[in-house]
Amino acid sequence: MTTDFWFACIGAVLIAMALFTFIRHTHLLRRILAFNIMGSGVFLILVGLAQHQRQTDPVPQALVLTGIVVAVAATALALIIFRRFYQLSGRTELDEDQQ
Amino acid sequence: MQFAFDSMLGLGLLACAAGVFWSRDLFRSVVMFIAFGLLLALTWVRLEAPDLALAEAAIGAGLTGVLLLDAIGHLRQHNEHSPRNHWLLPLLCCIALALLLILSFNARPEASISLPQLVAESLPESGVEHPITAVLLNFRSYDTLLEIAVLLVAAVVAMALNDGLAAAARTSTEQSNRDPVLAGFTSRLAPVILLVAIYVLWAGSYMPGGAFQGGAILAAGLVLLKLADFHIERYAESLLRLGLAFGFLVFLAVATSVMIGGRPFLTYPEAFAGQFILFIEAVLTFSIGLILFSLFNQSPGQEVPHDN
Amino acid sequence: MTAFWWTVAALLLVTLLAGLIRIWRGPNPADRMLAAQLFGTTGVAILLLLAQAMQTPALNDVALVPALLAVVAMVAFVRRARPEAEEPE
Amino acid sequence: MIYLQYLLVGAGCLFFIVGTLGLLRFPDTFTRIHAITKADNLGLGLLMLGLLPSTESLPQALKLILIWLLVLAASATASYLIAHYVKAQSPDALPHADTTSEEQD
Repeated sequence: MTTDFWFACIGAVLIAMALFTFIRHTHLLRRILAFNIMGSGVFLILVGLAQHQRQTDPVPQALVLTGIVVAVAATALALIIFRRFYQLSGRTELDEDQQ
Repeated sequence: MQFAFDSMLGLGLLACAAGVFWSRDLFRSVVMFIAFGLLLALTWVRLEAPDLALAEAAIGAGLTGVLLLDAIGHLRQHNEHSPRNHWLLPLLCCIALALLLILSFNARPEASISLPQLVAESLPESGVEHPITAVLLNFRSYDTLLEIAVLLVAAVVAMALNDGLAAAARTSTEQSNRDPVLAGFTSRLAPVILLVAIYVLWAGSYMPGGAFQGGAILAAGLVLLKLADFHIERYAESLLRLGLAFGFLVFLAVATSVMIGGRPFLTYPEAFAGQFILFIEAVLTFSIGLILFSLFNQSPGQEVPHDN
Repeated sequence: MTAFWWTVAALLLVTLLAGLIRIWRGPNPADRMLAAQLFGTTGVAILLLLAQAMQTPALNDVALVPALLAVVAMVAFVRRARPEAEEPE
Repeated sequence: MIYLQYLLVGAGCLFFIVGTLGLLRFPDTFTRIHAITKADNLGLGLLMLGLLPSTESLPQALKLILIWLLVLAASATASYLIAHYVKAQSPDALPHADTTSEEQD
């Protein structure tokens, strides 16, 4: 078990945990958090798996670097939309999620 | 000892994620998420990706955490309603997904071409010495061009969602109570942050660093200034708005202007590739910093949310 | 020498992860943010040690960033976080 | 020289452990602020001193010192801010210290 492979496995578990939270919880802020961690899991798999059994690989690293910056922009936008939604409706969950 | 370090780091990541997911108090989730970001930066170091560690540290400490804390500061209550009742089927599916992913790691086919080798071979032609910068701004510069476009779109959407509200909020906090210690500290730290951002940008051509990391650090510096009640955007609003699109436009202009010389889109003349890349990176750093800052600055609900 | 750096880094990681307990237990938001502050400082220390242990001086640059920006999250908390409303709904 | 390095880094590590212990064991927020700002900054300083002889060049060494100074300044400000925040949240949190801390406000 190399370092790269170990962290790729951690990434897989993170994705599964985040997906579970995403399905189970309806609070939008928690969903944004879960989505972020899911993204981190994907990044870990991308870099870890590509470097497994080989030397460091600049191509997935560059891809993930773009991914990290896009992810923070997406998070910021999601938070802005969430806060506007909260401001207008006073709710933190979507309509179809209310029981 | 290396092994112990890695195992603890991995388990720490999982523990933080579990804390984010299963705490009822959302504020606790957010702080756990900040801790998760720092552990992730350490993980990138262990995966020998210092570029990613730089970006993660800058974004995690300076931006994501701030955005989340700002958002949660405007929620009336931090506790969540009870989650959904049906959980068994999703749980089983997610466990199956994790197992499937890990099993598939071993079954994947060997790649027929070795990308690291290709990059290493063509590195001398790229004009920079650091392979990741070469990939981002020369070999795969399409990705970077489109990425800055995505960021620009995000900033424009944020502005469209918030037109007028930010201005109203700004006048309402006109007589803000500026903390003297914080203001003094910020006014001394801000030049250092700017210097480090430029250093990271400059270092990108021969060692870990570059436009994204520099831009993230710059954005964090602007956010700090804003939090300490230095209203920079009031003095130079039109300039800031122009700066948002500047990176994308300059990149596009450079990319198309090489076509006049008969070259394909987005290929630089080899002799000047280094200068071209540094120029584009400098503009990108500036633009990325401004875009990320404006995504923070445009957040609605600076004033107290509705009362109905 | 390298083994020593690794040992110290692992020890520091243990203290870092122990800080998670304080984030979890709280009891009030300020305590949680304090623990996050501890993460910043200890993280810088671990990065410096890893720079020695892995023989990559570039990691010192990585350590520079959390040292520079650790305070930003704290400022955001102090300036923007409001206490929870008294009655829930 | 190497033994000195061992000693300094070991002592630094010890301070980090003590700081975390303080964070976990101290009874209230104000005492916890002491634990992390004092112990951890001293720990980082010792660690940095221990690492200095191993750096390759003068700029690297200066960078280490810069990092320490930055952390010192940031911790000082952060502890001030959080103490102020906690005091504003619960003015009666410091029953015995009211007379002394009033002057600073």
